[in-house]
Formats: sequence, C-alpha cells, structure tokens
Amino acid sequence: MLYRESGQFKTTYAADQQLFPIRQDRYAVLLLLAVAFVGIPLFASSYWLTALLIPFLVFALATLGLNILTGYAGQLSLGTAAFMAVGAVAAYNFQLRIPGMPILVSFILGGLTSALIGIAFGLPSLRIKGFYLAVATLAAQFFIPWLLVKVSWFSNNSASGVITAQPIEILGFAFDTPARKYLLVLTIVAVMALAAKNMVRSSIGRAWMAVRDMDVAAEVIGIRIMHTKLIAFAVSSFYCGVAGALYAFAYLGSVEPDGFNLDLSFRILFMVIIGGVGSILGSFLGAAFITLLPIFLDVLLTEGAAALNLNLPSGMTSMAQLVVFGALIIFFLIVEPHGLARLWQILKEKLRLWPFPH
Amino acid sequence: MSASPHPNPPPPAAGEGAHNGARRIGDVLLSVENISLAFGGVKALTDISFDVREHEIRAIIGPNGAGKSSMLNCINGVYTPQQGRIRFDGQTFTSMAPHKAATMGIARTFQNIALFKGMSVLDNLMTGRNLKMRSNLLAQAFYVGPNRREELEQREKVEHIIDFLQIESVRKTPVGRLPYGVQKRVELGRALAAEPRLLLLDEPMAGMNIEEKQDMCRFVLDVNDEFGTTIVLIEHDMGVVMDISDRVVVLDYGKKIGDGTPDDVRNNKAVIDAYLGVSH
Amino acid sequence: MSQPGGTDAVADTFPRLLQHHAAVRGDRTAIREKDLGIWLSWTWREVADEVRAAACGLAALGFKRGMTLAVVGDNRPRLYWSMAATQALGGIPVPLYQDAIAQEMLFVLENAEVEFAVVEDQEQVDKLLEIRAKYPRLKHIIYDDARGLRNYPNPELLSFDRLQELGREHDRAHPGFYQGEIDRGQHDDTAVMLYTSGTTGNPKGVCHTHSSLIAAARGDIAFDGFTAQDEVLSYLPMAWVGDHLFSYAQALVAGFCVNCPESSETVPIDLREIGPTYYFAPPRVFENLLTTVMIRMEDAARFKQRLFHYFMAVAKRCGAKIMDGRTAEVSLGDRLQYFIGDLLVYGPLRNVLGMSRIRVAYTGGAAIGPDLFDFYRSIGVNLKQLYGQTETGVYVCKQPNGKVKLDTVGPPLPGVEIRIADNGEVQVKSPGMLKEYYKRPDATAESITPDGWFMTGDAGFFDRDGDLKIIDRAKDVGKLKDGTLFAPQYIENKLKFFPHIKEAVAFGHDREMCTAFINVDLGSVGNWAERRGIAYSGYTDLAQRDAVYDLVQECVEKVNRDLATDAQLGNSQIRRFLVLHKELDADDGELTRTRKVRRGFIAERYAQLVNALFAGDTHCEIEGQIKFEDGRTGTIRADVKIRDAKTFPVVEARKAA
Amino acid sequence: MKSWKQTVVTAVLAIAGVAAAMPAAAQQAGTQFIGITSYRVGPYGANGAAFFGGFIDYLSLVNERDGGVNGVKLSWEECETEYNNAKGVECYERLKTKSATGPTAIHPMSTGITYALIDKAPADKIPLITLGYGRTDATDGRVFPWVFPVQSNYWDAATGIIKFIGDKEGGDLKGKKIVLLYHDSAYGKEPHSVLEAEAKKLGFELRMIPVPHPGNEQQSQWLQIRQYQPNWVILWGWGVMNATALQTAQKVGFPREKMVGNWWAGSEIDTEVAGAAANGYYAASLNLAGKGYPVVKDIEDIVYKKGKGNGNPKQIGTVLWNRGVGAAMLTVEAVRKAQEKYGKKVLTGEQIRWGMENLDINAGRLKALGFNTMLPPIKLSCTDHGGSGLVRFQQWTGSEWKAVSDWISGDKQMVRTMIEESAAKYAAEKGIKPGCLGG
Amino acid sequence: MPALLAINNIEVIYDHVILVLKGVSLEVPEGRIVALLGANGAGKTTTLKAISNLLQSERGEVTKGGIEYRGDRIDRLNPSELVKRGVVQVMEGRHCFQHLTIEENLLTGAFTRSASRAEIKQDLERVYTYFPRLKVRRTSQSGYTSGGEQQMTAIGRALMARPNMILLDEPSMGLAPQVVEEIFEIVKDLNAKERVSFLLAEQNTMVALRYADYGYILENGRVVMDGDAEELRSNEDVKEFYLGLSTAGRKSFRDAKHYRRRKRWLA
Repeated sequence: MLYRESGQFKTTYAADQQLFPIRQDRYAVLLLLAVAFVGIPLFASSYWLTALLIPFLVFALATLGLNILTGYAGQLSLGTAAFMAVGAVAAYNFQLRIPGMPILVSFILGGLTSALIGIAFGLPSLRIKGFYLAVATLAAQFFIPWLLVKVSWFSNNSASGVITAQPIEILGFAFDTPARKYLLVLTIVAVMALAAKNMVRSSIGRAWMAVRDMDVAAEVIGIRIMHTKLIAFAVSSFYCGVAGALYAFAYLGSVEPDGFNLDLSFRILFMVIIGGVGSILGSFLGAAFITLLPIFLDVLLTEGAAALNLNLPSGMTSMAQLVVFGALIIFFLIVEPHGLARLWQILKEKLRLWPFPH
Repeated sequence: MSASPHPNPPPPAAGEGAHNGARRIGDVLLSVENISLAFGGVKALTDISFDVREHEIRAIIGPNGAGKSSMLNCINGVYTPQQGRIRFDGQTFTSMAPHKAATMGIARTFQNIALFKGMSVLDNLMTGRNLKMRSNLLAQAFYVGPNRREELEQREKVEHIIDFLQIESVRKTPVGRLPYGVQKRVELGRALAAEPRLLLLDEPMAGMNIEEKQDMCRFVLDVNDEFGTTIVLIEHDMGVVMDISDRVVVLDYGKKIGDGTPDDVRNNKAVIDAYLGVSH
Repeated sequence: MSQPGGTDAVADTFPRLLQHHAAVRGDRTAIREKDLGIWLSWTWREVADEVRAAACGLAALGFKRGMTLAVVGDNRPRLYWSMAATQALGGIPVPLYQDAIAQEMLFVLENAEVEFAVVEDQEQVDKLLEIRAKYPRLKHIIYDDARGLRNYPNPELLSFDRLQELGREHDRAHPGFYQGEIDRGQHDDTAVMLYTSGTTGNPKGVCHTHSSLIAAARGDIAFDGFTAQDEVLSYLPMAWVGDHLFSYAQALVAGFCVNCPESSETVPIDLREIGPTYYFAPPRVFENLLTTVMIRMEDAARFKQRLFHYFMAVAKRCGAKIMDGRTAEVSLGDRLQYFIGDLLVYGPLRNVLGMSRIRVAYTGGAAIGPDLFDFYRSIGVNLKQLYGQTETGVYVCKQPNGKVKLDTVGPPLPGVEIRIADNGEVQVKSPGMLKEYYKRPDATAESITPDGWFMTGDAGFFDRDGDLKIIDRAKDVGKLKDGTLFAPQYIENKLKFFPHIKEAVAFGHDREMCTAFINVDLGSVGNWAERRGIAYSGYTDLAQRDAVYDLVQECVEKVNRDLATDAQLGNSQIRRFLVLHKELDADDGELTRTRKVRRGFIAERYAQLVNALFAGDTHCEIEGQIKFEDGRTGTIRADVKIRDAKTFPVVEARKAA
Repeated sequence: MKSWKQTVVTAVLAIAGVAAAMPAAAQQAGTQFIGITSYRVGPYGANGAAFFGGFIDYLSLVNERDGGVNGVKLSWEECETEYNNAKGVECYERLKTKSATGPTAIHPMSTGITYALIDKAPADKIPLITLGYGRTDATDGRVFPWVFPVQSNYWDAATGIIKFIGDKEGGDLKGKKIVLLYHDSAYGKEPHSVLEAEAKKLGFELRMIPVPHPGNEQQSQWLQIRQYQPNWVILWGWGVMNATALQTAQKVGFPREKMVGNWWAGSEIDTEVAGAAANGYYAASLNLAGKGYPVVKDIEDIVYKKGKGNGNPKQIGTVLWNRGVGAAMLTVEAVRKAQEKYGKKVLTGEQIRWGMENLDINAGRLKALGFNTMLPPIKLSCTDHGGSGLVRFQQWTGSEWKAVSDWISGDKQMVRTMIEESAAKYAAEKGIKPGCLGG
Repeated sequence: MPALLAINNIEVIYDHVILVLKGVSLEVPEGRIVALLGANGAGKTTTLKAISNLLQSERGEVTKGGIEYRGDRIDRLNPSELVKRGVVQVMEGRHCFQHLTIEENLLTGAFTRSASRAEIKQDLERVYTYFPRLKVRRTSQSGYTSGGEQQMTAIGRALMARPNMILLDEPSMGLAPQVVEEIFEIVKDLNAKERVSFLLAEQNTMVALRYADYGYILENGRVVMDGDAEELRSNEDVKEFYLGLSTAGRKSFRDAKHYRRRKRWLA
C-alpha cells in the first residue's frame, strides 16, 4: 500500500545493487536516521537515552555480531558475552595503559583483541558443528570471565574485579551527557551496521552463507572453509568486542567480568532468534524486543495498576511482566519461527502487493 | 556505468562460416588412471581408467550404486582414492583438494542439488564467482572502490549466465523456494559462473520431464559449444546420453564394463545385460 | 504545418527526425530494453549510430532504394532500428505479426516482394527458412538473438552484430554514402507498409508516407501535449498500426523514450517497473487487466474485499467527475471518501497495474464496455477513446481531456474532415491518410472516393456536441428474414462486455432469428467455478458444464432485455446460443492477428454447429481438425450443447439516442 | 491464517499505549519523593522484599504518624531491578525523572548497581546511600562526594569479623587457619585485600574459596574445607548460597559455631531455610533483630493496623526488615538535617547530600527516634562518608538471632588507610580532584 | 466407480503470498492408478502434500477447496491420522532413515498401527514377497543401499501401514531405467493384488502413462488436461511436450529448439 514502486526502474547494476533499491525504503531509512540523529537527541529525556536507547543500540551491535556468526555463517556460539567482556576489558586497558590513546582507537583495539580471541575459540569449528560447537564456545564463556577475574591485572588490581570505564573524550570533546553518549554509540552502531550489511552482500557474506548452507558445495566452488569460518569468528567477535566496550564505556560506566555471563550470551542469542536469524534488520528488532519490551511492559503494568487504583502486592507487577514477556516470546515464535524480521518482510511483501493478496 | 548493452562478445554467429557442429575435440584434458576407492572395506571403485578429451561431452552411465558419483567425487577431490592417479591438464595428482580442483578449473553439480538454499539465485551464482573476486574485507565492509567495481563487474557476468539459462524471472528468489527443475538449472549456473574448463554434471536431468530435459540438453550443448567447456556427465536417460554425448563410460559395481561411442555402448552385450535391459 | 516537439522544418522524414534528436538531445535516453536484469538504455546519439551501422550494413548486402524489408519479432530495439535503417536507405520496412504461422507470412512476403528480413530469434528464423523453400527470393535473414542458431548452415543467415560490423566497414569505405541516402529521402516516399489483417480475404499492404505518419503523429502530440519527457512501453505487435504510430512515429516526432519489455510474459511486470506516462492498448488488454484485478480481489481476505468494493462504489459515484475536473458536482463527503479511497485502493491499484504515472491512456480499435471504461476512469486513469484505421494513420477522432463520453469517440481531430455518407458510412479526410494499398489499385479505388475521402466502412453519426458515434461495421449489418436490422458486431460487443464472455459470434443474416457462439473467459469463469466448488479441468470441460451454460444464459438474456428496448434491433434478440468447446484461435484462422473474429470463416468451419443452432437441436456432435504451429494436425471432438434463451417483448424505445 | 495481522495490530497498540504512558507521571506535588530501586523477584527477591518492606514501612510511619518530615509529606515509587545491573540503571533513570526534585536518595541495595551508578549520581546530583555494601573506598567523601557507604563497610566487616574470631580464640590468631568462603562476584571479592593484610599482620593462614553464582552447589568447596581443616570459616555469601553453605557444612560435619557470616549472610532468610543446620552460626550485623523497639511497635500499631503495611507482617523485626527501617530512617534524617539549612520544603538531591554529609545521630537521637540500641550512633563528614564502622555479632539460636557481642570495631586505622589509597587511585584514574563540596 | 479420493478446487499458498496451486480438482477411483503429470514446479508435489497434510512444515496452507477421502473431509487431519485411515505418502527423494537397516525402516511403517507382533511379522513377509531384493539386504543400513533399494524400502515401509491408498512422489527419480521398470511393475502388482490405489506424481510420462489408468496434467498450478492414459498418450500436445515424440518418432535431444511451440491443451 505504502509501497508504490511503479516507475522505479533500474538502468544500471549499481542502482539495482544499492542498499535500498526501493525508493520508499530509502526515504524511510533517511527519515529514521534523521530522527535518530537529530530528533531523538533534541527531544528524548535522559531516561530514554540512558536506560532505553543506549543499551538497545549496544545490544543491537552485539546481536549483529552474533548474527554474523550464527545467522550468516551458521556457526552457533554461546560465547557472545565473553567476547564482549574481552572488548570491554581490552579497551579499558588500552585506555589505561597507553597514555594519550584516543578512545575510538581503544574501542577498535578492543574489538580487534576480541577478534583474535574469537579466532582462537573458532578453531574448533573446523572440526565440529552445530550443537557440539555451541558447547565448545561455552568454554570461551566460562574461561574468559574466569581469566579476567583471576588475573587482576586486567582490572588494574581493583579490589572487586570491577573495572570503571574512563570518561569518553574525543579530540578534547567530552561525551559526558546522555545525549552525547547516545550520539557516539549511534554513530558507531550505524557505521558498523552499514559495514555488516555491506559484508553480507559482498563476496565474504556469500561465502559465509555458502558455508552455512552447504559446505561441501562451497568447497567445491573454491571457497576455503577454514578461512571463511575464521573470518566469521573474527568479524563477529570484533562486533561483540566493540559492543562490550560501548557497554562498559557508554552504558554502565563500570562492569565486572561476571556481568558478562552465560545469561547475557543467551539473552543475545534470544535477540538473534526473535529478531531473525541471518538478518541485519532482525538484529535490531530482536534487540529492541528483548531489551525494550520488558521495560515497556513494566511501565505499562505499573502505570496501568496505578491508573486503575489497583493496590497490587509489591512485586506482583514484576511477576506479571515476566509472564507476559515470556508469553509474547512464545507467541511470536509460534506466529513466525523465523523471527520478527521475517514478519516484517511478509508485511512488506503484503504492502507491496496491496490490495491484492498474492 | 555507461550503457554498454552487450559487453560480452556474442557467440560465433551462424551462417558466416559457422563450423556446423564440428566441435574441435582436442587432446586429453583429464585422465583417470587405475582409480580404486573403498569405504571401510566396501569397494566403490575398482581399477577404473578412462580419459576425457578437451571439448568433449563424456557420459558416465551405469546402474544405481555403480560408483558413478564416487568417480566424480574423486575427480574433484571430495574423495581421495586409495589407488591410482588423476592427470588434469598435464599435472598428475594422487589426491586433490576440492579447493585446488576449483582453482584449476573443475566445477561440478551434485546429484541431490547442493545449492545454498538460503540465498537468492543471483547470490548463488555470484558465489560461483568467488574465486574471481579479490577485494579485501575492509573494502567489502565499506563497499568502496575496488569492491564496488568488482561486485558490479561480476554481477554483469552473472547476468549473462542468468540470461543464458533463462532464469531471469527468478533472479532474486531464494533458491529454496524454486521448483526442483529450476534449482538444477541454477546449480548448473553456479558451476558455469566459475568459468570451468571441465564441468562435472551428476544427473543434471534427473526428475525432469521431457521438456525440461530438452532445455537442459540445449544448455549442456551450448556450454560445450559456445564456451568450449569439456563436460563429464552422469545420466540415466539413455535418450539423452545417446543424443548428446561423444563417448560413454559404463560402470557396474565399481568396475568399468564398457567405453566407447554411444553406438558402441548401445550394442555392447555386457552393458545391455547389466544396465540397459532388453527393452532398449 | 505546426511544429510541436520543437522539430525543425527539414526533419520531414523519420531518418532526419532521428538525426535531429541525436543533435538536439543526444544524451537523453531514446530507448530502453529490459535485459540482463536491468533496463539497458541507449541515448539518441547511440541510436543514431546503431541505425547508421545497420543501414550501411544493409547497403553492403545490396539493399537498394525502394526495396522492402520484413521485420518480425517482439518489440526489440534492434527491430525498431532496422526500420529506421531501412527508411534511411529509402527502403520500406514491412513489420509482420510475430505470432503468425509460416503460411500467413508467406503471403505477405510474396506480396511485398521482400528480399531482406530482420527477425528476432530462432523461432522466426525457422519460420522464414521454412518459407524460403517456397519463396527463394528471400535472400538475407538477419537475426537479433543468436541463441540456438550457431550451427545453422544456411548462408543467408546473418547476425545483427555482423550486419553492423559490415555496415561500419562500408561506412568507412564510403564516407558520404549514409548522409547522401538520407538526403535523398523525400517526405512523400513510402515510409512503411502495414498489412491490415482483414476479417475477410487476404491482407492488404497499407502504404504510408513519411509525411502522413509524421502529420498524424504531430497532430496527436499537439492534441495531448506530449513531450520528450514522456515514457511509453512498446508491447503491442509491431505490425499493428497502433504500435507503429505510438512506439515509432510519435516517439521519433516527440523524442520521447520507448521501453521494450523483457518478453511478452513479463509485460505486466515491466509495465509496473517503467510506469509509463502515456499508454495505449486495445480494449481487450484493459479487459484482461480488469479481469485479473477482479479475480485477484476475489481471493483477498473478506476485509480487504469489503474495503475494495466500498471504495469502488465511491469511485463509481464520483471518480469520473473528479477526473474531469467537475469537482463542483461532487459533495465534500464524497471528495473526502475519494481521497481516502485513493490512498487505500485506487493509488495502490494504479501502482500494481503500472498506471501510477499515466497522464493519458488511449484505447481504440474496438468498442469498449461501459463498465470497463468507467472502472479505469474512476480510479484515476485518464483513459480516453480514439477512432481511426490503419489507413488513416489512426488520426480521425480523439476524446479531449475533460470531455469524455462513453458512447462517442470524440470530435474530429484538427485537420480532419469527416462526412457521413448517405448510407450512414463515415468518410474521412485526414492528414494521416494512406498513399495506397500496395499493388492493389482496385482496393485503393474501392476505399478512396475520387474526391479523396476514405471510406471507413463504419456506420456512424455525430451527436449534438459534434462528437462522432460509431454504430457498427456497415458491411456486416444485415437483416433477419423478417426484415429486422441485424447488427452482429453490436450484439457481440454487448455480450463481450460481460467479463465472463471472451468472444461471441452472432449469426442471423438472412435467417429467421439471431443465434450466437460464445467463448467464455477461462480466467474469469474458472475462478467463478472455483468459488462455487465446481471442479473442472481445462477449457473444454468447463465450457460444457450446465452451470456455465446457466451463467452464460443470464448474460445472453440481459443482452436480450437490453435489445428489447431498441425498436430497430428488438427482434434480433438472441434466441439460441451455444458455448464453443474450444477457444477461437488465430492459429486456426478463426481470429485475425489483432484478435477480431472472422465471422465468415467461423460460419464455414462450424457449419454443422450453425445448422444445429437454427435447426433447433439440443446438442450437436462435432469433430474438427486443428492445426499446430509446426504443421501437425490433431482432431478435436466434442458434443456441444445448445440452449434456448429467453427473449423479451420489444418495447417501443423512449427515444433513440 | 490472519493472525500475523492481529499480532502486528496488538503490538502497535501496546507500544503506542506504553509510549503514551512513558512521560514521567508527575508525582504528587509538594512531597519529598523517594525513588526506590527494589527487587522482589529473582534469586534475591526474598532478601529484597524484607529490606524494602521495612524501608517503605518506615516511610509510611513518618507520613502517618508525623505527617511527614516537618510537615513535608513523603512519597515514593518502586522500580523492580531483579538485582540486575542493567535493570538497575534503567530503574535509576526512570525514577530520576519522576519528580521535579529528583528521587531524594537512592539505595541500590546491590553492589553491582552501585558501581554502575557511581558515575551517574554526580552528574544527576543524586546521593547514593549504600548501607553496608557497595564501594568501600567511597567512604572518602572527597573523592566520592555523592556516595555514602554508611555505617560500616565491607572492610569494617572483615576486620570486625577477624577481631571477633580473635576474641574467641583468646586474642591470638597466629598459626590459625581461616577460610573465606565467598560469593564469586564483585561483592565476594571486596574483603580479599583487607583480609590478606590482616593475615599478614596477625599471622593467620588465609584461604579464599569462591562459590560460583548462585551458590546452590558447594559440595566441592566444603570437601576442600574439610581437608584443609580450618579453625574458622568466614561466610561471605548472599541469597541461596548462605543456607546451602550451612547445610553443606552440617553435611561435612563442620561446626557451625566456627562459622561467621557477614551481614548479608546473617538474616532469618538464610537460617530458617537451613533449619537446624544453622544453629549456633554467628553473623556480623549492622543492626539487631527483634521487635523490642518503639519504632517497630509504632509501625505495627500505626501502619499495619491501618492496612498500609508494605512488608510481610511475619518479617517485622527480622534482621533485613529492621535494616530497611534503619536505612529509611537515615534517609529521613538526612532530609530533616537538610531542612535545617534549606528550609522546611521539598528539597533537591543536592540539598539532601548536604544533609547526609552533616548527619549526626547520637544515642540520644536514636532513642528519640525509637531505635534505641538497634543501630549504633552515626556521624558523617566530608572526609568520612561511612560512620562508626561498628558491627555487632549475633548468633542463631534456632529460632531467632541473639546478640552475642557489643558494638565492636575492627582495625579502623588500617581500613582508613586503605580507603584513602584506593580512593586516591580511583581519583587519579578518573581525573577527579578530591575536595569537599560543601553546601 | 465411486471416487476414493476427491480433491475439489484446492488453492495452496506458500509463505502467505505465493500462490502455488489454483483450482486443482482431481479424483482417484478405488483400485486405480492415477498419474499426476507436469513439469517441475507445476504443483504435483504440492498437491500430494496438500492431501497428506504435510504443507505446514513448508509454510504452505490450503486456503480454499476441500479434500475428501471416502466422502470424509480430510484436509484438517494430521498426517498420522491419515495413515490410520489408510493414506500413506511416499516422499520424493525417498527419505529413508539412513542409519536404520532396511528391515528397521520397514518396521517404522507399522508404528501407527497397534498390530500384534505376529501380524507385523506377516506384513513384513508380505512386503518381502513383493520386494525380494529387500529381503536379501534386510540387514544393510539403508544409507548404504542403492537408490532403487531405497525407493523400494520407502514403498515397502508405506505398505507396512496397510494402506488403501499410496501417494507416490517421483518414484523414478534418479533411478536407472531397469530399476524404474521394476518399481512400476511392483506398483502395478500391488494395485492388482492388494487393491491399493495409487496417486503418483511423475516426471517420466512415458512410464507413468504406461502403468496408470488415468492421468492429470498440471501446468503452473492448474489442471490443464485430464483423460484416460490411452487418450493422453495419443494427444498431440502430450506427445510433443511430455513424450518427446514428433511425427517422425522420437526427437533427438540434440535438435531441441530454443523456443517452445504454444501449448493448446485441446482435449
């Protein structure tokens, strides 16, 4: 219905291969970016920024990272949080130990460190697949936080193992307000999402998907399986690493290695599943669903109970929220096992065909 | 991109000194020498030798389980034979990695379609050109300069294959959604995208009706003719084999029981007994 | 002569027009073709170069001034260029219907003495090679698409690329040759020969001069204000005057862009992609589109259907008025509803039909059903009717914007004179008039009066607004035995306006009553049957179902009721009818290539059925032969039911329209 | 199947509804708003429910009995954190916007959340009150002006426990073996450095054994302990870990009389679950249990009688509930103190901070407030955001916690030195210039 | 003869928007072999899956029309319920349990029945009489048997459910000509001796029309023609497009054109 594509034709491959070949999509994305970059910082409260949007973006980035590995390259991983931890701690240490280190470089180095670790833990993927690989990545999930706790050098000998992120300053400009932090995170996430989209539509992305879909055939047409899988691990871990750094620096400000636990890894895996395996958009939708929906529900239930003058026993709304949230997850998975992105795709397809059904 | 509607030189046209079907069959491109292959004691292939000449269409026939697919798997390195050698383009191998085979110009299709189900037809074909792509990860991530150029160049090449195989209408459809017959075509396309010198086709016409088989035959013949690609083909439809192949190898229980022109094979008693049956 | 489109005075032949555009708007896109996944584009300058190379190539092969060149195939840029190249050399292009079987082509090739042909692909090459056995004068067959042709031994075959290569060599060798040839062209040279299919007898070659076509095109362009910015999709048969005028003559005069679809199957998709601003189609195409829309809507969810029907009712009420700018007559509420409808239904509908950008759409060549016409206008497609023939360059009448009436074809176009002869025949003098029928002075004389009026063969009159109203083909109008006027096409059209009826053939001249053959529309009736749970397999099965007969009977009786109100035609109500067991087909000679029924041929071929109709039988067994494209024949056997239809007492008409 | 459509519609409606509800619902004007990041679900829900029950009950008491603080009524809102850091931050941000003057002061009741808020509180000008948890070095108010780890901190607890053990062992710990069984988290690691220092100083052998979260499986740890045969086990647990430790100790035959918990390992929730296994177990406490205090009686009589009680009536007088009451009292007293300076009106976080920093509640005042000996006196200053650093030991009798010591203090000197070192390091790392904010 | 299975005007849509079948109607009379012919993607497999209710796993659904078996609507029954009623589908590509032996595979076919051990044993023997080859290889893992044997196993497994009707999808796919004949002979045999009705989707029109009694031709998700096998074999369109015959006999694959004659489907 909203999609009126008549008259949109492509006369070059460049036009056909652009990111958003449909004009309406392009406008929508531009509008979204304008709102995200201009509207939100101008109007959103610090609650929205700090409590909703920054974590959403950070988790979206981590989800993107896991989606690259799991959704595109088909390698199941339960070590996402560990790679985030590596990124966070590495960025902290680069910042701490190298005087004058620009913060963005620290983030990148944090990501690269995570990528290296990712490659190391990706090595088993050459021999094992699926469920077994997931178990192997669990090793990362247990080993890395343990190591970070064990070797207190990583937390600069902090008594509690907690690292407190340094203030963010780029070229003398302090990113100290929620709006500034949000803009920084948004920029990084936007650039990395674009890069991810580009990768998955380039030869490396096709190699990932080829390995995912049919590895023998991929090998037969000349794709080096090992190389491809390890790149997927590296890129994925890089994304998770940067997400971890942002989690520490722009979101919580201080993190302890134990915060990056299996629970978090699973949360991110849920984001991938709910959002859509093998979809960039899905990573955002999934992150939004898992991070924002509980909060919305919580507010809705609390305010709702207050509005209706229900004097609910304390903790009741929290319980109700969990129940509703869980039910919604199941509901969505039944309606569309392939995730929200697929739901969106179907909706879009319907809108393109509107008023016809098929 | 400037409008250059016909970037590839068109195939040699008819009428003007066209060579009237006389494909120039050349020297031996591939020779399989005394190959034996066994899986845990079960012999799949026993002492098989045959050769394939350049520009030739070579069929391999035989009953189910005769070892035909295993033979292809040996040629492109999916299996490593216990004995024997493979000579390809002057080089001798006792074993070959699939990746190596691909770089040397051997491409293949599979009996049970091995497409990348989650990807579109276009992407499947583009994947076939992965070996031709050089740009680094960073260039890909930012879709800049060389990568962008490369993507567009390869897209154009792939479009010619799409056109060649007449699968324009499904270009952007995920292959998993396509009917079987079209998937077979796409798989051929993916193999062609690699611009192979030797193309191994494992039952490209299985599960097709006459019309689709006719199309597939045309494609195989056109590939052979226009690009000069050498083709090794496993096929059960004797009509197809007899019509389009230059020479035929017959396998039965892992042994070679016949080798020659279609007519030779058709009249070979061992072949009739083991495979063709009386009705043919 | 007026100069719309900014052409200069010397551009009075098509080759000169091409040169003019190459000079004036050399970098603008002249033509596109959907191929290899995108719309490959050529600028005017590139087109001029391509044409030049092709023309020189033809010259190198020995093509001489005054020779003819056959063009066969779907709408392909190279085929259009071949026409221009031929004209540049002073030759005459003869486009042929691409779906014609070899036998039909043979006649035209012989008649036009064709020695050169440019064809699309293997299919056409095969046909021409088959013809060559009987017509050896055909010397050169040039093909566009080489697929499958590489091993043909025939020396007369040549690829278009090779032709152009030869041409470039020739051009280099003879530098002034090409321009010289163009300069030698005269505006009154024959520019093209278009064979009219004719519902009776053999086709005739209508010769048009450059000036007649250019004049017709200029007139059209000025009338609707077309510019170089317009976009059209060329998908109609190149041999049809409609396409020639629209995708060739008008494009070359106005300098707008012509888009060639990927293939005939992809036309709807390509139409949607391009979204032309100017569109022309015979009623049959609009009808098929509407049928598809209705079928697809019937499959939609209940809610969507209700939405659709609600807003279609709104559109019916006020859409046409809004389109014509008579907003004063529309209430505010309706206007608001129409606005919402446009958002939810009409806009998306126009979009999926590829009609979002259309400024002007024309239909012509046959009568269009009122519902059909209303539908398109009400959803905001500026569909108008025009009237004209191959012989008049389709330049006779057109409906002006804002003054569209269903039952007329509009006032005469500027420069056109029309008179109604004593027998009611419409006679025309038009700037787009033909030069002659090729090698048929007899036919020319029969069609053009000594004082230069073209006899259209249509019966018609002017209404009070000065708009022409066409009644029927004058020649077809006969009388029943009782003397009642019998206008078969009029009745057939009324039947065909029902979406369930695809074709109808009425019989009655010199008979006691009027009867009809019906072809149901497989898509529409099929869907109808599906919704009722009537299982069927294929056309033959469906056509002989009682339920389908009931359905058709309803339509026939509605027509009868309608006819009953007409004093003159009241007695020619359809008394009996049958639903044919097979679809009428051009391959079987039952239709012309432009899908007009060949009544005489059908009557002969199905004499058995016609007799049974008049004899009062309730069914009739028939066995007939059908011809396949490759010459094979098959037999088809059926037991066709015959039904009586209710007739209505003739009411004295309140007032003749 | 059209359900996807309904789904979308429902989702859109829900989101729209929530978005409409999101803008901060204005709190009753003219009240002193207190934001409460509480947790009543999740693994530590029982502990949270008891603490926050007491906390809110005291606030209710102030409103019901006194009509507020000098006539300024209190209002509050809870936000569920599930003891999760990210959720804690979200709650903090949500509560922050709920009133014009901000949420008075935040009691995160979680070391993790405290860490996450330490950077935010100064920016938002909201005092963080961390009663017996959080960041120990924040006691140095010159580096952490907005954080108040009041009363006693973990290092006080650790040295206090060592002192208690030392007393039990007759004043000499040389050669003794002590095990620290700790929750493997930031919280559990807090006492490491100070215990190591104590071990060095007092000459005892220290072994630290982590228990992974949540701690309901301690078989291997206790086997290790049995092999090691320590004289004492210090239990530094939280939630389910505590009861498990007691039960496993019983199973391996380690005497509970040789186990000392810290104040988060010494509530009825821990011991009641452990049953008989808890008998004889000691725990340090910040406050005494029991109902024998006027304030408790007032709450029962005024708040619960009116049906406005928040906690489970059964929890009244328990360790954690009493702690909640005490924490609320400190907050209210900080308000009262600030009102002295800024007037009897609704005050901002900045003003409360001053009130907090200048808090001085002596024994007399405690009595006046009806707390008697439940809490030790407290006096804060810019350099000392902690307070007395006193702890008191209780022993589980099988039915209740009974005080077995006086308010005692550990090695206050050492703790202070370490605090200042750590705070200085933090200041250097963060580029903070230590100093007092004043009022 | 009453129709055992009747499909009336079904429409199948995949993924909510992709129309695969439209208005397909067909009948299988008791004790007959009916062939469903058509190119890949015409909708043969979809039709079979619509009957056996296996569409859901592929995101397809029957949106219109009805399917009746012995006069009862079966469109909403789950596949195992259908098996109990005697309708068994043998899937394309054979789908044997690769790690089980042939005999184990056969035994899985009897799962839905609560039959005694003796009965099952008896059924097994019955299957072996039709497929003596399977008896020889009964202990081989089916993953290591030939395509023909796997196809036989799949049919044999279906027989173990004592069906009245078997839906057979592409039995000849990827099989050597001799084996194809063998399989079809067994089908004919089962039909004659056990009165099992068959609806078979098949590309190999030549063989299918030789063994079937009746045929339907599907193109683009619609039935374009139906008729007795005999009649279809003599139809010009069928001859050209499905049998590859021209007036001069079999057309060489080498001479295939790059364009198609228009299909008329004139019955």
